[in-house]
Amino acid sequence: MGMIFVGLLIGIAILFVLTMVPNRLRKPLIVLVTFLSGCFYAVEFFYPTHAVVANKQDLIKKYGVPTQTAPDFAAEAQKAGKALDPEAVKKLQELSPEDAQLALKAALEVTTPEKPFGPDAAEKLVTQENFLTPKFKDVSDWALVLQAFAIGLGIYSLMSVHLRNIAMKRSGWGNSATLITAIFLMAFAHIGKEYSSKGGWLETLDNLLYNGLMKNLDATMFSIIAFYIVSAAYRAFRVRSVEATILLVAAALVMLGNVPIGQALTNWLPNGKTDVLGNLRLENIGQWILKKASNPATMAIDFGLAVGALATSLRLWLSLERGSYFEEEL
Amino acid sequence: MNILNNLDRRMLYLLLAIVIAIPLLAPAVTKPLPKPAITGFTQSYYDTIEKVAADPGAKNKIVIVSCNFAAGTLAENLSQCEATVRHLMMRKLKFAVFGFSDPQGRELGQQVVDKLAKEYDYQYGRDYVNWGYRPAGAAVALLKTAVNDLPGAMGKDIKGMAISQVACMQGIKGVNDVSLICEFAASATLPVWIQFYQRAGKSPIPTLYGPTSVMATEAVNYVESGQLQGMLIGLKGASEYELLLQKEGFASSASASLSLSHLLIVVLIVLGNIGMFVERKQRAAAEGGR
Amino acid sequence: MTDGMLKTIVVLLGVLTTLGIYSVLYKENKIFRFFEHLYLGLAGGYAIAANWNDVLKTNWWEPMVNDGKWWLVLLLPAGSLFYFIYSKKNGWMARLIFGLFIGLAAGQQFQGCAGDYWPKIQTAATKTLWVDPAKINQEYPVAAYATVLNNWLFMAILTAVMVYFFFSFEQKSTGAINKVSKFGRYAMMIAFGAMFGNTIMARMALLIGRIYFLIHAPEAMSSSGP
Amino acid sequence: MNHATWPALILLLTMSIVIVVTVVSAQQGKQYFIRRIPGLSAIDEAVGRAVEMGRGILLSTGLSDGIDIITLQALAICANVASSAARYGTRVQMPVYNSAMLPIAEDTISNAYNQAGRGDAYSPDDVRYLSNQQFAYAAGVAGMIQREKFAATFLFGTFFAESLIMAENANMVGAIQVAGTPSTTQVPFFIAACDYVIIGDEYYAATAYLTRQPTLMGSIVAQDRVKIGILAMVVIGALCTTFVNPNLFKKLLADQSYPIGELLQNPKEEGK
Repeated sequence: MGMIFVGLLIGIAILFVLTMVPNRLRKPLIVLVTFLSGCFYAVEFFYPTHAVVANKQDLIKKYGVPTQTAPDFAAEAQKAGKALDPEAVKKLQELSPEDAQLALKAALEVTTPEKPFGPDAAEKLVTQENFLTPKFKDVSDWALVLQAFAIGLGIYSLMSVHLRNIAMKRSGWGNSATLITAIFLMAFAHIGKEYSSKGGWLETLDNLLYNGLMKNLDATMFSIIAFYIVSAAYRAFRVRSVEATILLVAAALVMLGNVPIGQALTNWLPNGKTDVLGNLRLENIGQWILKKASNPATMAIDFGLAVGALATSLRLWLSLERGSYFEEEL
Repeated sequence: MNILNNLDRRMLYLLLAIVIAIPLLAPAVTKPLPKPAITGFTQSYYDTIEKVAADPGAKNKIVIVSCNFAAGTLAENLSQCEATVRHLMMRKLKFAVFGFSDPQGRELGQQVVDKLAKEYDYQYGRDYVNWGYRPAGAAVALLKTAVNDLPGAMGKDIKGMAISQVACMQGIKGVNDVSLICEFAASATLPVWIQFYQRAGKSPIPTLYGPTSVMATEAVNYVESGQLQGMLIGLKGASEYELLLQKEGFASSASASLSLSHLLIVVLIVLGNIGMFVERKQRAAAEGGR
Repeated sequence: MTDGMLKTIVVLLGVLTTLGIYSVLYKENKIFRFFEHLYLGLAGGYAIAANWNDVLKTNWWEPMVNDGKWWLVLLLPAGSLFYFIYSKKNGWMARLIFGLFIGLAAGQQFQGCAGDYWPKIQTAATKTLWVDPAKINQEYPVAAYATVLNNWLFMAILTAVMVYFFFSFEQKSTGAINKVSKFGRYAMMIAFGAMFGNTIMARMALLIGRIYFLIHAPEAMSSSGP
Repeated sequence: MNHATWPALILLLTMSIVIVVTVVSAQQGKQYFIRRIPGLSAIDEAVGRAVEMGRGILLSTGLSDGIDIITLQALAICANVASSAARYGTRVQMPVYNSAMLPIAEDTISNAYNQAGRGDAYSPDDVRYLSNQQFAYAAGVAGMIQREKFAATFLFGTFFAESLIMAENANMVGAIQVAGTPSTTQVPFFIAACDYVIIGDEYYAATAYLTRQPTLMGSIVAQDRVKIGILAMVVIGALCTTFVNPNLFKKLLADQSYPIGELLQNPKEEGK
C-alpha cells in the first residue's frame, strides 16, 4: 500500500513537471509520444521473430522451472517408453534449451500409442515471438485501463446536460431525472452484486434492471430494424435509373432465394448435383450473386479502404498531418 | 392511384406486424404455403435422435438439452429447441434442460417443455428435469466434475431438490449415462461441450447443434469432421426438421412468417413501382394536354 | 420476493418496454421518450459497472493491490490527462494522451492491414484463369469451365471497381476508363442489393422473436408461478 | 498474421515509403490533381440546405471501440462540416459513442468553430456523450432526430445494424442526409435511406476533397499509386498461378514465411 502511495506522488509530480514545459517544446513532445506509442505495435509486428514454446508460464507452473541445459530428446523419450517423430523433434530442437525442456515434457505427456507425436502436434507447442511480444498483453491492458478512466468524462457530460434540465425545470425534466436515477441504480446494482452474497437483494435488483429492462430494450431496438428495412426497401427500390434497377433486381433475387415461398417459383427445375439447369433455381442464383458476384466488388472496396487507412495512419503516426487542429498554437 | 407511390410508412409497419403475427397466432393459415427442401444437415439431425431412441440402452440414459440463448435469438433457437424436445417426447426419451450462457435460457427451455408436456404426458421429475442455469465462468469446471459425478456437479434442480433425488436421474452417474447432447446456441458455447464432455467417456456422445444462421457457416467444419452428428441451420433448419417430424409447430409458423414478410416486401416494391409509373404517365399526360 | 414473482415482473417489464419502444413507429411520443431516457441511463450505469468489473478491477486494481504491481498506479495520473481538456492553461496536456492513443491506433494499422487484407490479396492473386484438363470432373464437366468463367468475372469486377476508386485522374465521360468505372459502379450495386436482400431474413427473425415473446407473455407470466 | 512475413514486410514498407514520399513532396509544393467526386460535393450542398431551412445539423462519428483511425477520419470530416456550418451560424450537434473519443471530439469541433471565426458560438452541450451501448446510442440518436427535426444529418464512421435506425428516422423528418462508412455491409442501407452515400475509400478522400490541402492531396495520389500496385500484383499473380507456377503467389502471400528456396516447390502431398 505504501508503494502505491509513493507511486501516486511520483505521478502527480510528473504531471506538475509537465505543466512547466515551455510552449515551444510542447508540440515536439506530443509528436514524440505519438511516434513512440505507434512504434510499439509497428516494431512488434515487423521485427524478426524466433521460436519459443507456447504458453510458457502455464508449463512452468505445471513442470517447474527448467534448467539451462538442452535436453536429450531421444533418451528422454526412451525413458518414458514413447516414440517421437524425428521431424517433430527437429522442430522442438530449434527452441532455446529452457523452452526445449518444457516442450519435451509437454510432448511426452500428450503422446499416447494411438496418438503419436507428429509435426502437427509439435507446431502446436511452438510459437513465434520477438522481444516485444511478451509485452503485448500488458500494453493492450494498460490502454484499456487508460480508456476506462475516460468513462468519467462521458458520464459527466451526460449528467451535466440532464442535471441542468432538472435544475431549470425544462420540459421533459422528468425524463432527465429517470435517466440519472437509472445510471445510479444500474451502476450500484451491477457492481454491488459482485461484492454481495449470492441471491441477495442486489442480485434481484440487477436481475430486474438487466434482464427485465436492458436486455428487452436491446432486443426491441434491434428488432425495430425489421420495420425500417421494409419502409426503406419500399421507398428505395424503384426502377428510377439503371443503378437503382440493378440494386432492386439483385435484392429481389436474393430475397426470393432465401425463403421457401420464393424457391417454389423454380421448384420445377431439376436439382441434381450434375444438372446444369439446377443452377437456375432461385436459391442457387441468390447464392451465386451473394458469393460470386458480390465478392470481388467488396474485395476491391476493401483494398481501397486498407490503403486509405494505412495512409491516414502514417500521416497521423509521423505527424505529417497539417491543418488548423494540428497547427494550433499550444 | 398516386397513393401507391406514397404509402404511409405506418401502414407498412402495420402490414408487416400483421403478416408476421398471423402465422404465429393461427398456424393453420400457413398450410398451403410451399415447404422448404430438406437439407442433409437436418436429415442427419433427425436420424441421430432416431438412432439414439432405437438403442435399448438409451432408456436408462439421459439427453442433455442445453439452452444457451436468450430472448434476442428466440425465433431461431427456440424453434430448434421446441422441435427437438417434441422429437424427444415422441420417442419417450428422458431429458434434462440446462444452460450456462444466459439465465433466460433455462426459462425459455422450460416454457417449451410446459407447452408440449400435456400432449405427450411428460411429468417433471418422472420424465424430465431442469438442472437450471450455471454461470458461464464455472461451466468448464462444472462439466469436468460432471464427467464422473453428474448429480454432484449439478447440485440442485430449479425446484431446489437435490438432483440425485429426482426420479428420472436415478442411475445417472456420469458421462457414460448421457445418450445425447443437444446444444442450442446464440454464441460460441459449443466448444465447451466438444472439448470437455463429448469425448470424456467410454465412447463419444452423439452431439447435435442448433446455431443461429449467422453462426452456422463456422459450424459446418464440425459436421464435416464428425464431431457433430447433425445441425439445424437457424429457423430454416428448424422448419425442415418439423416437416420430418410431420408435426408443425413454432418453427413452421415462424418460417411462414419469414416467407410472408419477404413476400410482403416484394409486393410492396412492385406496388411502389406501379405507383411511380402511373404518376409519371399522369404527369406526362397533363403536360401533353397543356 | 419469490422467484416466481420476480420472473413475472421481468416478463411484464419486457412487455412494457417492447411496446413502449415500438410506439415510436407511430410517432415520437412521451412513452417512447421515457423509455429512451431510461435506456440511456441504464446503459450509462452499465458502462460504469462494466468498466469497473471487467477492466479496472481485473486489469488494474487487483494486480496493483494484491500482486504488488504498485507502479500500475501511475496509470491514474496518466489517465487524468484526458480531463486536462477542461483546463484553460494546461489544455495542451490532454493532447499528450490523445497522441498516445492516436499513435497506438496508427501502429496497429500495419498488422490490421496485413491481417485483414493479406488473405484477400492471396485469394485474388491465385485465381486460375484457364481450364486445366486434368481437373475436369468427367461426371459434371461444366463445373471446371464455370469456375474459370467465375474467375474471369471476378477479375473483371475487381479491376472495374478499383478503377472506379482512382481519384487522381479525370474520368472523361466518353473515355474507356469511364466505361470501366461505370461497370464497376454497377457491379457494386449488385453487391449492395444482394447484401440488402440477404439481411432481411436475419432482421425478420428478430422481429418474429419479439412478436412471439409478446404473444406468449401471458403464459410465461402464469407458468412461472410457484 | 501475428508477425510480418518477409513478403509482407517488403510490400508494406514499399507502400509506406510511396505514401510518405508523395505526401512530403506535396508539402514541399508539388501540385497534385484529384477529380470531382459527386458524393463529396454534396456535403457543402447539405450544409447550405440546413442554413436555408434554419434548422440544425446532426453529426455522428459512429460506433468506435476505443480510439481508432476510422473514427479519427470521421472526426476530421465532421470538423469540416462544423466549420462551414459555424460560418453561417447554424448549430451542429454531435452525440458521441465512446467516452475516450469525447475529449478529442470536443477539442476538434471547438477548434473548427475557432477556425471559422465563431469560437464564441461553440457550446459544450453540442458535443456530448450519449451511450456506449450500440442500441441505446441508436435509440438516443433516433429520439434526438425526431425532436430536433434536423435539416441535415451527416453519418460518418463505423456503423453496424443501427445504421438504418438512424438513417430512417432522419428520413422521416425530411433531413438531407450524407453518409459515409468503411463498414461495407452497411452501405446498402445508407443507399436506401440517405440522399448521398460516400462509398469505399471516398471516405478517406473526403478531407482532401473538402480542404484541398497539399498534404491530403498528396496522400490521395499516393493511395492511387499503391492501389495500382496492388491491382497489378493481383493480375500478375493470377496469370502466374495459371500459366507459370501455381504455388509461387500462394506461398508469397501465405500467412507464414517460406524461405526463398522453397517458393517454387510443390507443397507436400496432403495426407502423408
